[in-house]
Amino acid sequence: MTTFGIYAVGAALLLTIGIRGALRRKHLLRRILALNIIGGGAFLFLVLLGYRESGEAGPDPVPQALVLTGIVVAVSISSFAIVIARRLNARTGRTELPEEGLD
Amino acid sequence: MTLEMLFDMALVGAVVVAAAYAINAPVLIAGVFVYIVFGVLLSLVWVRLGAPDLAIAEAAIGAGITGAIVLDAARQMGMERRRNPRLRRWPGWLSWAATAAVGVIFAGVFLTVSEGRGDLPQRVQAELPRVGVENEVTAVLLSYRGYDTWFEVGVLLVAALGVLALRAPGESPARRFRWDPPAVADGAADMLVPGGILMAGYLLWQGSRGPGGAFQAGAVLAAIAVLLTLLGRPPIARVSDRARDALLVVGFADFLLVGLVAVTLGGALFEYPPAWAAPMILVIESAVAVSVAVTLSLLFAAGGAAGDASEGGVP
Amino acid sequence: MSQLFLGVALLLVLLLVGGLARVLQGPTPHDRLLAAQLFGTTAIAILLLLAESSGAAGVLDVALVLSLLAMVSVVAFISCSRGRGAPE
Amino acid sequence: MSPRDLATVLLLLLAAFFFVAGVLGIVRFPDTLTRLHAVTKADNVGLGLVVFALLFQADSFLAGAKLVLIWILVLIASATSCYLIAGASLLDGDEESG
Repeated sequence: MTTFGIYAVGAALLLTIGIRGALRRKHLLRRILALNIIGGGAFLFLVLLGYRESGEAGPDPVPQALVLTGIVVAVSISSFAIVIARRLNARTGRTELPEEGLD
Repeated sequence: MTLEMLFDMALVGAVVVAAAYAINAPVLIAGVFVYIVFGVLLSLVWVRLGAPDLAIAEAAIGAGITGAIVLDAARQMGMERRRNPRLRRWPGWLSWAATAAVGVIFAGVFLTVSEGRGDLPQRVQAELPRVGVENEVTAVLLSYRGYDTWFEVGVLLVAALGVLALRAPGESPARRFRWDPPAVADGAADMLVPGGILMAGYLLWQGSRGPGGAFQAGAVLAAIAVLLTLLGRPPIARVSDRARDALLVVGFADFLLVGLVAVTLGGALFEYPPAWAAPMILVIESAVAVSVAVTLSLLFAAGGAAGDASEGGVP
Repeated sequence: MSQLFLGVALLLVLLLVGGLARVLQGPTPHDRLLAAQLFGTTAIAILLLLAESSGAAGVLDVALVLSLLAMVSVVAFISCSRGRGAPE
Repeated sequence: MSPRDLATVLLLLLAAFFFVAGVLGIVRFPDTLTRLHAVTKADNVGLGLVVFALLFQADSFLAGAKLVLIWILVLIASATSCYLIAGASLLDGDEESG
């Protein structure tokens, strides 16, 4: 297994764990954490695409730049989501979304 | 099997275990702590993959901003709660089968993609002299893909406006953390704050040559502001609302302005003339760093929920 | 020499995974917090070793940022659980 | 092996010992305050030894100064955090053994 393979499997696992968590957990904070873990998996794979095992040219800077903007956007959007969840909690005492019609 | 590979496997294993714990820990606050550790581990991964720019940003955001935001939210939303309910739309075996299928598909697809073989790195290298910076990531961010980064600064602005719009009536950051921090904490902060400001300046200046840049500098500044907010002296409360709004917008506006200057000098938007590129990029980066710092610290400082102050002291 | 650095770094990663048990067990939030604090220091040590073994630029800066901000999460937890809701 | 390398190896092994002790302590010790004690050993001594070990390999004054600075910052942060955690833990009276 190559270095690329090790991290690629890691990215796949992060995406899977995150998707499962986001779909199965009810607590909103956990769901937001799960979304961030999905983001981490996606970022990992993107950076990996620019990784060069060897060679004179260093790692590809383009995916790195994209992921850098991604990290900053992810933190701002997830803190916005957390504020919404906290307002819901303060208004209704809920920590979960209501689920009418789903059961 | 080399030692490098063993290390990479252990690191990936640690990241995956941390991710699984963060979501599935029985007690919410345990999951939140493990999530903070997850961020730190991810920055180790960026170091291993040759992306120190990302590692610095992840470290500053993960250790300084995300941690404070999620801990504050967990306090409000039941940090000691043990029940960790899950949706039970599907029977257990079916959901596990679906999970395994998703995992296999992702792993299969990722593994068929071989390492990038494009010539992008060479092309980035070839154009560097015309951009005026030596750090390739900074060049991509501010020059080659100026639109992306400009809009990203716009996304930050939108998030900040959203948080401000959702603010509880009468809530001010100055009122959120009212306690008597021990003198030790204040003293340590007095030593760390100048260090942080220095570090941000260094990262901003360094960004044209090595790892660093506007986002890293802004994130470090924001983390320092978060620390001060936690200790009951939020920097954001020291400026008027109008000044705060101006600081929020300055990155977005300045980016566009410099881009338009490039147009008047005969290029396309964000196509800086080579002779002027280096100072123009530094001007953009300085303004963006300020806006990132104010936005990220505001996301924490103004992120409290309505009625927080009346909730009583029992967590 | 660089193999030794990497070996010690590997040991530290494994220790970190083992220590996660304390974050999960608690029993009090302070125990969990303490473990998280230890992981911050461990990560800084790993970064120093990686910086030396790879010689890549900027790795020390990552460690510098982490050490500057090592206190923030702890202060956040303590002030969130203790500093709130003081009567007006 | 030059004397400098030898010093690095010995100091690193000692550092590894302190980190192992710290983690063992945090997993095995019975209550918050004893665990705190274990953590501070790993924090301050373990990282300090790593820094000293690497100082023997530092190739420029700047890199060495950065290493020492990192250690000093961790000392400040660790002392403060442990003080805060100990204080909060005593105030909460959470002495239930784990």
